[in-house]
Amino acid sequence: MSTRRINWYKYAAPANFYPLAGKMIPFFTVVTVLLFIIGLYVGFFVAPTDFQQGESYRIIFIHVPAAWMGMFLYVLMAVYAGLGWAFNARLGSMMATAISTTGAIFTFISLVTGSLWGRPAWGVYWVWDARMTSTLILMFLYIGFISLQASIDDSRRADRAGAVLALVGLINVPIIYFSVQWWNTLHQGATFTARSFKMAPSMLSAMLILMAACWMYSIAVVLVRVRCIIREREREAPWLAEAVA
Amino acid sequence: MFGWVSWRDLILAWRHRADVLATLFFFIIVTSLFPLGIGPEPQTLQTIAPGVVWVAALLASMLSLGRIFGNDYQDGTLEQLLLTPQPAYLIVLAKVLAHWLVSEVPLVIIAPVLGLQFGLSENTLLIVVVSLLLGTPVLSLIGAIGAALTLGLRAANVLVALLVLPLYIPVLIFGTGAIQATVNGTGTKPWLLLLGAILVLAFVFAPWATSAALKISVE
Amino acid sequence: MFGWVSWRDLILAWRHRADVLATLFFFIIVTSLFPLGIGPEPQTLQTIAPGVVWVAALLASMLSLGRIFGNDYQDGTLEQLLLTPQPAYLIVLAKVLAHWLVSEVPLVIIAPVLGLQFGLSENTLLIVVVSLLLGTPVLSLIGAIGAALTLGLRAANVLVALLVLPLYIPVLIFGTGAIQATVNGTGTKPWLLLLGAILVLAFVFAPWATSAALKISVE
Amino acid sequence: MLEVLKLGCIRGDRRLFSDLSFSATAGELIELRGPNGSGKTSLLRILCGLSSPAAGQVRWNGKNIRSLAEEYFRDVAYLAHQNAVKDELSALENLRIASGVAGNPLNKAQAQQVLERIGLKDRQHLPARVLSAGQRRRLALTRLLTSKATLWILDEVLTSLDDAAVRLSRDFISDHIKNGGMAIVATHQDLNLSVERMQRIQLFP
Amino acid sequence: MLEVLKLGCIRGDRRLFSDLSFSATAGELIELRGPNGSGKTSLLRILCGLSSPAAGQVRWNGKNIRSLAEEYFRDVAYLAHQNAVKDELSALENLRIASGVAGNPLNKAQAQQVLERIGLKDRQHLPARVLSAGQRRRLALTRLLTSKATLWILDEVLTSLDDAAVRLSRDFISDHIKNGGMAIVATHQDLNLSVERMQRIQLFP
Ligand code: HEM
Ligand SMILES: Nc1ncnc2c1ncn2[C@@H]1O[C@H](COP(=O)(O)OP(=O)(O)OP(=O)(O)O)[C@@H](O)[C@H]1O
Ligand SMILES: Nc1ncnc2c1ncn2[C@@H]1O[C@H](COP(=O)(O)OP(=O)(O)OP(=O)(O)O)[C@@H](O)[C@H]1O
Ligand SMILES: [Mg+2]
Ligand SMILES: [Mg+2]
Repeated sequence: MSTRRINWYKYAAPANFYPLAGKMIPFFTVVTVLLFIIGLYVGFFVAPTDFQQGESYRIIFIHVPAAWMGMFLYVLMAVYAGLGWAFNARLGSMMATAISTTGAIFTFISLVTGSLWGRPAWGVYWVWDARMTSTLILMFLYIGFISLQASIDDSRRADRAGAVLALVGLINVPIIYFSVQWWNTLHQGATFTARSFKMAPSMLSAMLILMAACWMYSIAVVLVRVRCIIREREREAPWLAEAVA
Repeated sequence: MFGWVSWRDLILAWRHRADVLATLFFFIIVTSLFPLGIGPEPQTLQTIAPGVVWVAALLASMLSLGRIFGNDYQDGTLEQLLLTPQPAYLIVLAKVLAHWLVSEVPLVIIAPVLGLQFGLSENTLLIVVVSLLLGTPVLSLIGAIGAALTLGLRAANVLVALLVLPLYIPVLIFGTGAIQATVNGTGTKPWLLLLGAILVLAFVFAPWATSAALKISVE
Repeated sequence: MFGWVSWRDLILAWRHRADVLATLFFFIIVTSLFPLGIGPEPQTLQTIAPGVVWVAALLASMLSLGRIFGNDYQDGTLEQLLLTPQPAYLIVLAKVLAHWLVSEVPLVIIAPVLGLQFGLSENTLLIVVVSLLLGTPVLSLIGAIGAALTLGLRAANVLVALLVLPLYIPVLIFGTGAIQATVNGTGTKPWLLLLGAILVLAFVFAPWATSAALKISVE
Repeated sequence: MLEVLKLGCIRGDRRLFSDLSFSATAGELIELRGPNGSGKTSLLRILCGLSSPAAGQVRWNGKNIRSLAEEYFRDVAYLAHQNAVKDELSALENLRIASGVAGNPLNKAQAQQVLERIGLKDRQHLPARVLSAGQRRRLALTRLLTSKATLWILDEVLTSLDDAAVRLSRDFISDHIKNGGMAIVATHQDLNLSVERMQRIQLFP
Repeated sequence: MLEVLKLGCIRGDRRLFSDLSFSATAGELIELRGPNGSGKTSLLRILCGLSSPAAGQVRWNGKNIRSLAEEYFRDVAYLAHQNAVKDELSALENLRIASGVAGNPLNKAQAQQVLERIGLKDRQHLPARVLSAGQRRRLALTRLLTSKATLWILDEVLTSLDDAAVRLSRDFISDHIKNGGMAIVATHQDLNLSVERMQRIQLFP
């Protein structure tokens, strides 16, 4: 236990984390690529064609993992930001900043793929369905976080302000989610509801594999990004010159 | 000292009653723009009335957020306020209270008149007022967080919109939900209870987050 | 020197691209609030779409008005600009141009996507873009007058709304008129011609009024 | 008693000062000197708890000011580069409200007395917006006159003041110190105060 | 040549000055003194055409400045209480854009030279927001160094400046005057300029 603790503190320092991340990135990249290849293969060649939607349903293999990642990463981001703020751990805040972009991108992908899917499935690009609406709001929360950090130059202030916003957002995410749910059911407006369809096992496994691929991808990208941020912020630190050289 | 802070903000607002009226007129104008942009059909107007009134209230309250801390920040009085021997939580609460009294209460009072323009019944108008009474303090409380976070940033008023509007959404949904439930004759009470619950939550957490944000912005 | 002034404002905007994006997202968020307030029924949404898009554009452009002169006024650079050896008319025009490029053009570009969310047809979307292209410069030109008049007043952003929104109304009516005419299949052209006429008028008179207002505000 | 222990301050890529230690006791004046940008304002803001240092700590009567929080503020008065004067309030209102908020409410007569002392009596009902630069600075100074704080932290007090006002501020700073207060003053102009115990801290660019 | 004829200024219910006449020719310094609130700033703003007098007129080379409008501004540089520095631009950009807008564009090397002269070379890429009070004032001073104006109107130039910067500003004000310029300087601190022709105008409260 005590050794782990020491490790934890050790790697919470950017100087020690930087080389560690450098070592981890290749591993996660390789795993990501492998999982994507397998997942896409299963998804596009093994899984059967849907009897109602034809081939267009295969968007699900991108759409669903992206949607889930968008949500997970928000929570993760808030947790890191909160840790960074509470314990004055720069690395935590840097991780939060790094995650925010990745999370926003996934959310965006799920919005876009969802819309593109909507066209063949429902005949329109967009309906104000509860799940879609709350994803859209999640996107706004990400954008708020990113814009706020972007408009503050002092990185220390940006970190803390971002943390407050992310935490406030975190309390709000469930509230928003349920409110949108109730809004949609009570208005009785939506004529389209996501048709629940039973998945063939191969579909399910493709989706799970791609889900894992997205996780690995996120880790790899976040590590790369965090290294960039460390380089940017600690450019004066002597250890960095050694590490880069 | 709590009293002094609220009192101070109220005097400042009174000195600038034109601004306060301006928020009110903004509310009125925005709600009136819709019939112009959408067309005069009574049926459509009645359907969109709750949404329009609430969205206009959201926007009006958001526009006035800059006033909670902005001027005090620029002329250095905010620093001085934070240096007074009292918890920042109370200072924030006092200022939010003043903001609510000055910028939101007038909206609540005028809202029924606007509702009449959209052809809402008296019964519905009552619920419009009640829902606004419960919801607008939340707007001030949550808005203060955004206002504090964006202090001193350029184009803070746009940024604050970006931060705060998504957080306002539950209030919007429950507020309009209450009104629509009255129109449709389904139960209004659950919606109002939800609004009340959010109010309590916001009351407990928001000033705390705001004072954290203020300290960050002033540093 | 005309170039320098625009260039300066563009650099400032670029330094704060986050703010520019914020205006854009404000536009997106406000349009999204309406379905949340009104309900997800596609039929209703389609009816209110032109009104919502235009009102949101009005509000977004109005929110960013503060940026035209506000910061320059506060830090004293506006005085210095007026003390340069060139007509104030040109300075105003240069700053309005920069404002339009930075705050309005992005709205025009994103508007079709929002139209899609409201279920508008492709043909209609084209008219949405054209009407916005003709109307938004007017918003900047007229808005500048309001921005100049309210310089240095507290809560200027609310006051400016009050001054400027009524002046925006013709643009709103013609802009939404053009879109609705397309939806209904009646003639779009007269509406667009009207918008064009307003644009010419605004181009000639607004910068002049603005520079007069600036001199008053700075005194 | 104020103790500053191994304080360090970093702004961006610049180390303004490090390992700065000193202490001040009742009746002591600390004059802070240094060229433009050497970190005087930054130091003062750390001392009054508005920003946090990169290293070291500030102690007040033996306790870290971070943990004292509001309690510390009871004992501190800070005069910044900015005047913290509300443009739309009159001089009188500015004074009364500022002291009310700070916990020392004044009645009208008391407030007028203070304004008279600082030379703003005939301006008392004008909105602060129309006051001249020096009059605004004088108004900011009234916050010191009415505060009960022991520790005064003053950043460039004499800015915009005319000779009469300069003399006046010298007088009441030395009065404060003679009455057992402490003051930390950052300045470019010579203060020429006649106090018994005085330290000079020099910052370097 | 600047002529001021029977100028009067009223602010609210207060007559700040009246029947004020003086004139300045090439190579002349005018020092404007007066206690806080005596109307120095008000006078300077009238002189540079930003506000209009209650009575009298200001003439530049024989013509009323009201009728000259922009032409007059070519010959005037005004340094106010406020620095007119854009917080979000770097020092370098502030300088280059300010002089570009004023009609004297500088290339990067020239601008850097100016910044070096004023002692901001190593701060040139920082956003002006993070500069200290004195550094911001120095940045404002660069506008004078790069302007081609004959008439300098300076309000409280030395505010926030440290000794080195004070000496520097003295030098370049006297240089300007020796080269046939004029300057009108409102100040509370003594300028001690060594110029041949100098008038002192005293305003009374
Ligand atoms: C948190 C966000 C989201 C999650 C977790 C999610 C998840 C899913 C899942 C599991 C399915 C397939 C199973 C089912 O039909 O129930 C699905 C289908 C679909 N989703 Fe999403 N989604 C999300 C957001 C979106 C968004 C933002 C859009 C549109 C922009 C969208 C558009 C669609 C469409 C068109 C389908 C196909 C429905 C059908 O088969 O009829 N989804 N989504
Ligand atoms: N982000 C940053 N990067 C680099 N330097 C910075 C940054 N922020 C502030 N600085 C520098 O830190 C210093 C802050 O100085 P401070 O305001 O404390 O000076 P001061 O001694 O009060 O000066 P003055 O006499 O001019 O008021 C300045 O030199 C400024 O340029
Ligand atoms: N509306 C008004 N009513 C009465 N007096 C006014 C009004 N507006 C301005 N004043 C007075 O006019 C004077 C303006 O002075 P000005 O700013 O020109 O002074 P100054 O000589 O520059 O002083 P300082 O040395 O403090 O900068 C002040 O005394 C101010 O109180
Ligand atoms: Mg300083
Ligand atoms: Mg003055």
